[in-house]
Amino acid sequence: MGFWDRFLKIDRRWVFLIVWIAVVIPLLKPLGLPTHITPPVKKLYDYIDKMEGEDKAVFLSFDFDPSTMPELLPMGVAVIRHCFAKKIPIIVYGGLYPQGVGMAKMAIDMAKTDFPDIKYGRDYVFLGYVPGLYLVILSIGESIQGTFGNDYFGNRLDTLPLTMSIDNYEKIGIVVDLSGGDIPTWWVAFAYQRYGCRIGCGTTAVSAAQYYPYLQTGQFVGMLGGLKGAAEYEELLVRNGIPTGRRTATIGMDAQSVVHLLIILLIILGNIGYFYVRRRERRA
Amino acid sequence: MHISTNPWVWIAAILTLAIYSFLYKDNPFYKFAEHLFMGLGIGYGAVLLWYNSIIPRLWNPLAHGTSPTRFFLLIPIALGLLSLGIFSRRYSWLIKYPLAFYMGAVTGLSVPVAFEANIFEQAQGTILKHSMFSNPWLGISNIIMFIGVITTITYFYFSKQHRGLLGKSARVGIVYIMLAFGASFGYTVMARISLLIGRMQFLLHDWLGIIK
Amino acid sequence: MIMFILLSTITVKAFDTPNDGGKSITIKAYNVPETVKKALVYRKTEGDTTYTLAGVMSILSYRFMDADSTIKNGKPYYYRVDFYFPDTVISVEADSPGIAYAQWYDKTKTSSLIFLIVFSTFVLVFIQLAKKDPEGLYIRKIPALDAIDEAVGRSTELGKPTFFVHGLLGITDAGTLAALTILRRVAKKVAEYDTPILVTNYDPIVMTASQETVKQAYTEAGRPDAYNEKNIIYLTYEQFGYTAGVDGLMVREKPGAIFLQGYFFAESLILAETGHSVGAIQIAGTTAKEQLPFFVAACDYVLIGEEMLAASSYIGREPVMLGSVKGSDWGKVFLLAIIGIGVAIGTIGSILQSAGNGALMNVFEKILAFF
Amino acid sequence: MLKKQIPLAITFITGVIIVVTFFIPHPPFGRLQQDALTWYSVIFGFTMLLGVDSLVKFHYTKLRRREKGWWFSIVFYCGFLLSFITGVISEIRFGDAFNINSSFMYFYNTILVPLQSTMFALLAFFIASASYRAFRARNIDATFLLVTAVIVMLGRVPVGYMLWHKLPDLTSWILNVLQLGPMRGIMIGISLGTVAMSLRLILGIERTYLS
Repeated sequence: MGFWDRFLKIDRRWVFLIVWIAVVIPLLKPLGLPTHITPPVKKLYDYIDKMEGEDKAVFLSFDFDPSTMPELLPMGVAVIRHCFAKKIPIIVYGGLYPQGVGMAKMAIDMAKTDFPDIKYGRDYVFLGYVPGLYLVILSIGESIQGTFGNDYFGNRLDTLPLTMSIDNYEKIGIVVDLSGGDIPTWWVAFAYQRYGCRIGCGTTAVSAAQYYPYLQTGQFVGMLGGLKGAAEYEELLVRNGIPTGRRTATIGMDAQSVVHLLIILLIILGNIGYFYVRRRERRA
Repeated sequence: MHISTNPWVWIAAILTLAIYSFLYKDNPFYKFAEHLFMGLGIGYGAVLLWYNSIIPRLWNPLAHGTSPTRFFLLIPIALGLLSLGIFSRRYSWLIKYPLAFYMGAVTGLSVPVAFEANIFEQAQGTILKHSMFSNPWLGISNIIMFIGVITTITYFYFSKQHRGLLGKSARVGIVYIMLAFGASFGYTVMARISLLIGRMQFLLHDWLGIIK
Repeated sequence: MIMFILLSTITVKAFDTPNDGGKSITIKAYNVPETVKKALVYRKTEGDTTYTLAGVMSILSYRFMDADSTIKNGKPYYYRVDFYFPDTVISVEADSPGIAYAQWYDKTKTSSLIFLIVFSTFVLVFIQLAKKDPEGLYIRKIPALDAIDEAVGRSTELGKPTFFVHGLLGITDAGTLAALTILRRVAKKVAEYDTPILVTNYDPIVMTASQETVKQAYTEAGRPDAYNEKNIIYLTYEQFGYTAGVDGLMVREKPGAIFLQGYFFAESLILAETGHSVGAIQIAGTTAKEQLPFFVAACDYVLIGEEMLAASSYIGREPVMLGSVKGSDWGKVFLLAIIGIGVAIGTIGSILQSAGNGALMNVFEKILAFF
Repeated sequence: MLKKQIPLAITFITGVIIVVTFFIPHPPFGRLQQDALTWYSVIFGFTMLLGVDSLVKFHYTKLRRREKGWWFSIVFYCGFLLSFITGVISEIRFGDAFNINSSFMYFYNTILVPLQSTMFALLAFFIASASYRAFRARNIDATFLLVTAVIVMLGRVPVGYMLWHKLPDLTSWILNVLQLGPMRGIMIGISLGTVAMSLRLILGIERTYLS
């Protein structure tokens, strides 16, 4: 039995091992492969960037749970860092479902380490969960104080400088919704179409395809699709001199590139082996 | 390196490793995680069903409702009770009643969905419109897609032998289907790798603290 | 002056929301300048002295549907809309009161009704024809269904059990029903060959239906005594818990044949790859189009979408069943014909339109609107 | 009669009523579809008992007979009781089992979530092993499958852009044109097949469930 015969019948656990190594090594030692910026990401970045100096806030909603965390959490961290660096007021919302609050907390903790002069209540506010699903989106149109009452830590919103001046969509420049499901369309239907508040979206690689029409119609300002979108946002931060800490998404993309190439290499080798063995058998 | 001191992180990490050990081969650790998972799953499912469905849809209307139509809810309760007949050998056939209701409901509910959401929307999107030819490349793309829809439908034409024109069309259809499946497959790889990256970051960062 | 112009141009109409069950009034504004920032809708009815806030009007569509719980059918409601401009607010009253009532027929669904009637006629006519002349019926080969006997046979030769894994959706899914038909065939073969079977379930109702199905199949095969209810098991009500359970069973029982039938989600590939690793011959079938590529890659045979739904006719080969398949095929011809006519009219229409005649284009628009 | 005709009649009547009410918004017909779904979930609540019963019995038998690996059934019971009891306690304490501070959600987040995500993440390995094994150019069809898969994989990562900067565009063209067409065809087929099956059910031709 020759090399190719053995290669074709390779125990699949070897494939598992190689995939595992291909993921872990870039995580331990980032490769720093270049990132190419795509228009949907650039548009979202520019829109938020232009809010610098205006007194409008970014409203960042965490509508995802741990299952899509690897893709969506880096987006949240990147957007929070962007706002912190440019002193754009930001309201971080734990999302319409209870599972999102933990995600939002994690993102804030990861983002704030590089910004010692950022002050809670003045530069950002963290809102927790209230029941109501899409009714919450409508209710924010009337009053944030009326909808939530208290922030995540139990402070009354009318005691925090930020929420004293920003109370509904009129003073919100953009709502960025991070979700792997169809919640971004709720924000479009209720916050954009009813109150005219602009919407940006961060979603998983799988869901991104279904949202392209929303970009074309302008219902989304911009979109971050999957880990790649998050990596592009991190890259834009770096290019503009904003500290990014550990660039989770960019490093993840290194791993992505390596594993994709690896799988393609396996497919090619598998085919070479297959044709080699077949030709030999035909001759015989 | 800062290994986590949080016992819950340790539990999560051990369970993660237990599941991964399955990739090597079946073993008691995987079996442990599997049985725990199934147990938690059924308990979670029962709680979920109870609070999202039985309480708001059955208990609240019956106990606190005022609408006279609420007593219609006694019919599904009766049907539900019939399904418990399966516990007795003699009356196990009673399950056929709730099943029959289900079948009726299937038909009734799936027909509108099939029309509204799928057939019409897909067919309307297929019809070539003037706006689809605003530039030559777009026009060619839309014709390629149009042929894809038509030939795929002919592949699902069952009551005639796939010979002649129908045969050729169905053949083109299966080629299209393969192209589409390849694309879907390749498209999904990234999302799946992301999941693994997420788990590895948990193990290496949250648990072992090897990476910052 | 500016205010006067605005006042004279904006009009507001209140009318019964069409095609609904009543208790709802639609308010629509016309000729609204784009500078408007916000529009609030106020409502009052007989006996009220002042208007109360009803809601916020979309400033994209300038429409608002008032479905407040207090609205009653047949009673007049008066509306006023306040339009907020950067420097001023303008109130416009609806020209007549809106009265809500319920409709007996939903006009937006006419196309569905027509298609349903045409399609049912095809199916019914071909079923009748099939009863009269059962000879002329044909159904094309579906290799995955032909492979059932082979798979169970091979499993028996190897002395291994056969697995039947249901998908995650309940019995309201057409794919699940088709899976039960396939299960019946598999169970009958299993009973004939006297080889063990294991059916795993995610949905308890599907489990009970599976028990009935397998029991019946054993009776048909003349071996009702061999039926064991314990072989149709329920695993758990959690997606990946189910996956973990099925995977565990696969590696421990090492089945010779695995049927993955029904509606699957992301777990499709986990199941199919594990099944492959234990050396089983795998026949998958699903109507989940997102998962088909994974089954095609990892399984030996796959029932693609509608092929699965045609399974009962293919397996049973009863004339009435085959007749219904023929009827449904004619439904496809009808649909393709509409698409074809639509494209033809659209093409000629756009040529004529550029020559100055828009009549045919209007027909085309009507065809598009039909869907 | 009781075992065959009446169930068939129930199916026929329910099916026809729900289809007809689809076209009638007037009360009480307009709400019937919604009601049918409510009924469905109520009956489902009862049949869930069948599922729990089946599982509990299954593991009880294993325990009683001291079958191989019987102690894993204890693990099963522990998991079941843990989530069920914390669910009930949380409901009593917070009025909502899904409250973020409840013990039920705590177990959900610390035990169930890692299990779910790890099981889900097995796909990364399986998608690699499946592509290695399945993407062989055995025949024309398999070659088409292989070629689009490889192009799309490459076009999705930054490396693809580095290799050929038009690759991401080609990838989105493949996804929006080559993929969308056949997927539409498949969807139309499934929908028509579903309607045909529904008609067979209403007419009592297809009666797997009644045997």
